Amino acid sequence: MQVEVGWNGERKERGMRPHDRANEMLEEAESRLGRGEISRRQFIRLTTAFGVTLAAPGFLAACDVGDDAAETPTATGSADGGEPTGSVRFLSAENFWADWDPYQANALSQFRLNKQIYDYLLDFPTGDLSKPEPMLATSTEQIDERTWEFKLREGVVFHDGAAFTGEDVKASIERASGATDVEVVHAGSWVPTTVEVVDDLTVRLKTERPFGPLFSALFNTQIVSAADLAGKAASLKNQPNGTGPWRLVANEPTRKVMDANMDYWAGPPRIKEMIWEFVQDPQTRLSALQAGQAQAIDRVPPEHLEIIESSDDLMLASVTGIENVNLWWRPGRFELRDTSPEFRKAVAWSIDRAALTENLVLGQSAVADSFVPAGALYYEPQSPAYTFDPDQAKELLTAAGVPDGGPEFELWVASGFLPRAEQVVQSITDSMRQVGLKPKIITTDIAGMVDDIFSDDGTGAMYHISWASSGDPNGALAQLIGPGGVWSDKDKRVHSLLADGAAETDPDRRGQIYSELQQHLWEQTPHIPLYYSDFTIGHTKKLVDLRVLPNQFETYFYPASIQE
Amino acid sequence: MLGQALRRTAQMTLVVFGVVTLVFFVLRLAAGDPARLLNQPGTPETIVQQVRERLGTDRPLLVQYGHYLADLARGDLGVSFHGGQSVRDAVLEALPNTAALALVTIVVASTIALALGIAAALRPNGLVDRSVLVYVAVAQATPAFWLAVVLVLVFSINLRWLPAIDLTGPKSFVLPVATLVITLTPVLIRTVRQSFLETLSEDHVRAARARGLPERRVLLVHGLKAAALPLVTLIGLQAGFILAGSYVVEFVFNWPGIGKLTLDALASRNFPMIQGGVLVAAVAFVLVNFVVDLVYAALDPRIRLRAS
Amino acid sequence: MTQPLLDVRDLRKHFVTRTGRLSRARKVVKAVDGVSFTVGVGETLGLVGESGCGKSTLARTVLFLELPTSGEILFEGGRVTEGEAKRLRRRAQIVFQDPYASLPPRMRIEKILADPLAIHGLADRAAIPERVVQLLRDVGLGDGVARKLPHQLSGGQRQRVGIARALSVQPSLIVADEAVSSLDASVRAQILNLLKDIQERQRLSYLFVSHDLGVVKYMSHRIAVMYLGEIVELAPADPLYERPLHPYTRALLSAVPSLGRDGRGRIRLEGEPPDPGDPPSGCKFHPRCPLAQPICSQTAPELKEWLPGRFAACHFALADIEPKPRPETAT
Amino acid sequence: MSGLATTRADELTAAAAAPPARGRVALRRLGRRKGSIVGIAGLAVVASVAAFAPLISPYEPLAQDITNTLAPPVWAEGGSLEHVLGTDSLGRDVATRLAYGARNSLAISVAAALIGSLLGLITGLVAGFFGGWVDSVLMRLGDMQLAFPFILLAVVILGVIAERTVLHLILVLGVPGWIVYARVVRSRVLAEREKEYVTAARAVGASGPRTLFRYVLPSVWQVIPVIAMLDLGFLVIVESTLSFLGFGLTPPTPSWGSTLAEGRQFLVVSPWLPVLPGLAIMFTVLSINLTADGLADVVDPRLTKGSFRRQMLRLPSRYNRDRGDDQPLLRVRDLAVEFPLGERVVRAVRGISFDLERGQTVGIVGESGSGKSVTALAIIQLLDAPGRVTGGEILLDGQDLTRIDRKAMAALRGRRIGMIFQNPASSLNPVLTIGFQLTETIRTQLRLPQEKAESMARDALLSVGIGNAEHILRRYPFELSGGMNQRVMIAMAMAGRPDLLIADEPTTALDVTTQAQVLEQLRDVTRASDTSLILITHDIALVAEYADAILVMYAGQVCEAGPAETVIRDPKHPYTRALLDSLPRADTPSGARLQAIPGELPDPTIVPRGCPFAPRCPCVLDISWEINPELVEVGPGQTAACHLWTPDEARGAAR
Repeated sequence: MQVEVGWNGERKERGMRPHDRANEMLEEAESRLGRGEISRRQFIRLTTAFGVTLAAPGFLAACDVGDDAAETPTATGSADGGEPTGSVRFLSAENFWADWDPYQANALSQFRLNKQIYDYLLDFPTGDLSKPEPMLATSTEQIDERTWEFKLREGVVFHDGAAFTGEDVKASIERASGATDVEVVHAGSWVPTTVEVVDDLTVRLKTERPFGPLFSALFNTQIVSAADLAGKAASLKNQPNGTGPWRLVANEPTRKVMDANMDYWAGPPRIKEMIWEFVQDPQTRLSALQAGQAQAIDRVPPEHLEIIESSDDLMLASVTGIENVNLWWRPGRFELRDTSPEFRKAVAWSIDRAALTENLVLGQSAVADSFVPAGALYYEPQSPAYTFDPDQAKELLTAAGVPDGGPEFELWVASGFLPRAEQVVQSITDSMRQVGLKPKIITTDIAGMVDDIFSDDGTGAMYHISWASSGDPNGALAQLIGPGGVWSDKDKRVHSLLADGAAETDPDRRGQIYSELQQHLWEQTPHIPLYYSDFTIGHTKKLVDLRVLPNQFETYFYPASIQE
Repeated sequence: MLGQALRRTAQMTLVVFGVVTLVFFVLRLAAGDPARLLNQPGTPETIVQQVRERLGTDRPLLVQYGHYLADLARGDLGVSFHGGQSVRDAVLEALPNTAALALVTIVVASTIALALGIAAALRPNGLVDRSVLVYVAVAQATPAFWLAVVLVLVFSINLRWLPAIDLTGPKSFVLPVATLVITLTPVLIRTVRQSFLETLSEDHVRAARARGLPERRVLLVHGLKAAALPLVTLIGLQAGFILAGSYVVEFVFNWPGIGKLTLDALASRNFPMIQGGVLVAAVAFVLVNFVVDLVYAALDPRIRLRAS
Repeated sequence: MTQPLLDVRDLRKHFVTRTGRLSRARKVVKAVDGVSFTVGVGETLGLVGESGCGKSTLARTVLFLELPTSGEILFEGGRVTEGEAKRLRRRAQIVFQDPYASLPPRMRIEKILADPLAIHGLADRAAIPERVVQLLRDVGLGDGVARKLPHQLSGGQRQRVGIARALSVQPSLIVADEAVSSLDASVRAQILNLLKDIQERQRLSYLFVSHDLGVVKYMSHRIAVMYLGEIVELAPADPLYERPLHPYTRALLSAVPSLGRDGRGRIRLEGEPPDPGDPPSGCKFHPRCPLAQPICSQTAPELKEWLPGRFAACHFALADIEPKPRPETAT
Repeated sequence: MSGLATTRADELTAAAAAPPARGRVALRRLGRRKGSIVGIAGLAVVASVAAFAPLISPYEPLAQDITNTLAPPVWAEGGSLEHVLGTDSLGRDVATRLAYGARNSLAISVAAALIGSLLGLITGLVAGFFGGWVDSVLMRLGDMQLAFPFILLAVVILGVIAERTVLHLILVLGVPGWIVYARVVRSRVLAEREKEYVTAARAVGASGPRTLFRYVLPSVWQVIPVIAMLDLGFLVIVESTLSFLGFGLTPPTPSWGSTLAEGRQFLVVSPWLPVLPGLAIMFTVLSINLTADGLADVVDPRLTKGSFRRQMLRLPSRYNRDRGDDQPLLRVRDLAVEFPLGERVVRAVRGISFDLERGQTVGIVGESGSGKSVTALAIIQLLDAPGRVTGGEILLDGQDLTRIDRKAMAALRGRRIGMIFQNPASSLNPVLTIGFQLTETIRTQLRLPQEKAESMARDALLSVGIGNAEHILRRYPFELSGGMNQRVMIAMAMAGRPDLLIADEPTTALDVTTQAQVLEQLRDVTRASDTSLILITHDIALVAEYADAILVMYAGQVCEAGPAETVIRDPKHPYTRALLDSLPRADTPSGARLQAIPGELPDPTIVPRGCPFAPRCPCVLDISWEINPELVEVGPGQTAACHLWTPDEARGAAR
């Protein structure tokens, strides 16, 4: 996931165009990875690029959807009658770093906002990227390895009253994928894709090369009006014009006010007014929820779970996030780690993951058993499940030639970033020290940590951080450990498997590739997977039908309602 | 009088100038490269460089400083690094909220301080005095953030009497103001008590009594007017501080003021926004103290008349 | 006539003050405005005048504790410049009015007395304690005082310490700036006598500054009367008190309440001393002077020797001695 | 927070002024305040916990037990002795964390206060002593720093430091503190620099630095501990606030701030987690502040005095009030006034008696400490606390002023008894116009409407010889000369046409030429309204000229009284005689030698046995050391308290 903040689309030609070859594609993706908005105290996950999903014909057939909007699970709105009522105030843990400039930002906060204002071609109400549901597209069909046809919904209008047509899809996809001559941030998770408008309600997407994670890309690509895209970008920055259930009425730096779109194609939302507001402090968010000044709050930290659970008025919506919180070794900083697999394994055996998830992280967190997060496509649990085994760790350390645990190394943790990160790292170092390892904790904010990771004079050897994704293994891994990724060990096997996975459109073959990759990584242990983190929204019990998904931490208020 | 005004203005400008300069350089020398921080990990140097160009942080420090001052002279505070909103608009939007909070706090705090301070001074070591001093000692030892949290817990969550956060109406003022008042009053009460005690021991108060003036008049006209002077100075300083940084209170109560604005900006290394927030705080500080000087002069003829 | 110990010539000390805390307007206060006098060896020159007349400023300027604006100071025959102030301080000392404020509150008496000796290298380290005891004896204090702090002493004792400090460098001139004004009557006489004794013993010269005419008379051989920065009359003590030449001196003397007099024949001065920052034109005394004539408001009178050894700055210094009393003053 | 920021900036600045007490006196004074004892004890507890943390802590501060997190403290349900104060979210022992936290918090705060005070002391000394541009630059820098929110500066700097150690916090918290100390030190240096001892140091040839360090510094540095103490309390809170905002010590290093900030999120689940460090902070800051208050008291004991509280005398009167028609206007009998000062008592007035007839002027003469002013204040019942009348009676037209209630006494002031004071400028309210104060007085005393009072005010000024009354009424006291102010005071005091006017050293602050004017004015107005006058002065010559009768006081007693002329011409008491002989006068012939009174004035806290003047008396008798002489008649209307005049055997025996 990339973020581009305040970017005005004036970027110069970066000199390198995408090519067919997978490695080059990955390098390109890597080069576009960036422009990321990172800040302390935001719970944004530094998600990587979107996965390459190969959609097989069989799958297509399976998920071919009918025309009838009423059958779709999302199109329930206020169809059962009644005017939208009430107001929902949602307190976000993450600042709104970006503006509304389409495809120029991939801040998590911006995706979550876009979801309320814009519609997408497909919807993934279960969070499973292999199970699309209709949204602006009523059906889809893969024509060949590079060509996809979508039937579009009829009678949809933008907030400004203009009718939705295939031209809008064309403008949107071509812009987002980088096919038109405009450089956008989203292009980093696409391959250039041209769109042929067959008729008003039929479009054909043609990817420049076989592109596995297409659905993952569509998951992130809101459909913007062609007229808007052709006009001045400046107005779109402040006045998003979507087809979604809400329209933006106030655009303040830390507060976004939205009004119900009474003409929404699936029926008007049942909540009249929605306010998204950034509140940095978890205790303040909780207080507001308890005092009835907010109806939903973001990122409930573990220590507050019990308070909400035990409350008569409040409840939790919790999922296991598609992100793995790892201890990431930074290659090139700590020689022992770079050269000794035994040492790496010894570290893996020195951590009590179960205790961490049971006692510290709590919620829906689960012990990590693969480099591909649970909930993502093609996830396969690996063995052995590393546990805290001091004897084995010490044995491995001796094998690595450092029975005393080796030299001191820096372990960085960002405060206010991941839930209870500091405690987790303190606990980890405690157990590491028991086997003789000598981690030295450096606590900083996320900005300082990222600066240290990527600058040449950084000093950290290991970082406690996570990278979230939409749910495709390509996104979870390619830019981290692919060629050019800072976490990459230049392992040729890893690189070629990643390239194959992105370019493969057949799900089974793709599955095999990622299976092999997961096994290989588990064996090499280039980094230390810890757990799949918890994503929990707290809200009043009066708020029903709230959709909380692990993919990009989607929090969708349609067709939720406030009960009296 | 004109010369005096010019002189004061020059002094104030100098102070504000010093403050913004300090912030400018502290941020740029200490806070790292915002372009790097704004970009996702692994971003190629070329892109980072473009961001630097866009933000203007690629230029030599002194050139940046010159541009900053030139913009400032035109009243342009720049645009936010995130989202491109005008810093001036953001600051001007936040300012009234902080000012309202400060104003209410000052009125409440000085009223309480006058009442308690005088009550304590009238009978030194009496029951009232001792109770007030206990309050002063305890209130002074209470961390503001801790107090704020406890107040919210009791009055908003358990009793549900008052809003926990935000500025939504008159009720919203109660808890933030209470927090600030409890942290402010110890100083004010001590000052009032002290200056009242001092005034009461002055010759002219004794002389007023010797002339047979009623005790109430001695206290309220002769004592209070002279005792009010140090309070005015102190309140001025306090007002400056509240305006400049009720950071904790705004943070805890999600109060949309300058303090929260600045803290949020600091968290995201949003230099223009931080600079804007600090600038407003510094200007507020010097202005308030200027006003205090005027009030002081109005109250004290010795200053008013000698100056003219 | 032998060379005087101190010869002050046309000394001026002007202060520039801002008129208000915030204001820029400036005002020049001529605290000492063209003063000349001499002090002979072993002589006491009394300097008398009311508050604000500049007598204390003059005393300090003579010792270069304030830098003169203009004029010359010759001491022991040599011209004193700013750079030679330290040499001057080796030979000329000062005793202050306030025995509470003029001693460093945190220093033991022995230290206070030893410090000047150390500064000027006047005694070996080993000899210092002995010298301190000697100094204390000279001013009538016992050894026990040496270990005490100023606040443990009475006012009289403190002033003795102040005198001992002045004596420590064995000066030839001591400026006594209201040295007994803050002492109670019964103690004041002790100190005055002590000063006289020391003068006899050590052949010191005094510049004795006071507002108290009785005290000045008692101490001084000659007396200078100051009014608004200028010397208006300078004469030996007895004749000055018997027949003052300047109307101001006359008024001053007659204002002093004295035992056995009921105040009849007192000259009542009108008004109050003018603002030294804005003195009247001509003779500075003319607005209050019972003898004032038109010329007084135009021409400032010189300090002239009207009678042998008796100087006065008045156009009509001999008005009541000469046979023509002017009708205006007859009432 | 903001309140405390100001605490640092300003309140502390006001914390100290007068030269502080020293050594044992200081300790004793400190010890007298219960608050400071509690404070010091509290600090001692905290300091020993910090110092002995490794010894008293049952666990290692970083030792975790992830299986036993959030254990409640021993008194709560489920608590156990294993973890007396429970455990935190990592299962660490809270008691241990707090003990070690005390270490870090105190180390940071103490070191920061030290750094701040040291920097401030140096800069303050330099700025104050050398003045000029150095001063300007330093003070403008200080202004900037005050205008710059302290917390923000700390946050900006700490926010970019990856690993915040104790040292970082010490520097960030300590260095900005300089300005507080510097301001105080500077203002004190400025005050000290004006004092004569500094000039004296220069006069004996001391160089600038020598003067600064040997003379000025010792008088200035005492304020530092007081400010540092208050600063310390502030720093403890700031440290915790920074932790709260996320800029405190890098975990897992414990400090109270970080434990509190970590614990804050558990406010509802495990309230003790934030409550305990919060209490520790409060306890410490409270102790610090109490100690600081005590210290400030030692440095500047202003707080305890200065109030006015009259107490009615409850002893029964020994005198019969029904005295018929020969009652004088004022009759003072056996008046005693005491000032309890700690364990000592100043017996300022020890049983004096005198009568004052209507229209008469009595001069009370005495040196400092003789009790003359206290007598005056006792008569008008305006003694400063803790002074109080402890015996005797003051009869005004037969009414005992020491035994009437506050209201009745207030009603007498101004109307029956007026008083004017030594320093006319400070006896008028500096921020109110002459007109306001005069009119207010007239309205109060004569119960007149405003307009009438205003015209009366003009007349009152005219009556004391102020011609341009309209102009003067609009002025403030500071705009007038001393003589003019004193006339205004006389006009005010006389406005109510009192029967008795007390003038306490009315001309001491005035020049000799003005003195004559004012005294004559005073005589004229009192004569005109047949007002009795008590003229209190140290100048016996003044009394000779202006009073009918004279009362010579020494050590709280009357030693001689009688018609002024007689007493001065033929003084009977050795003290009166010596006083007259020791006076240098304009008519003293040159060459004459003054008869000095040997010795010093007596210590007012020590009640002498026998005659108080005995140690200095040239004609002291054996009995003088034993028995305090009574006032006896020594001539027509003349009395003296001296054994020389006691009629019988005592005198004979001595001669």
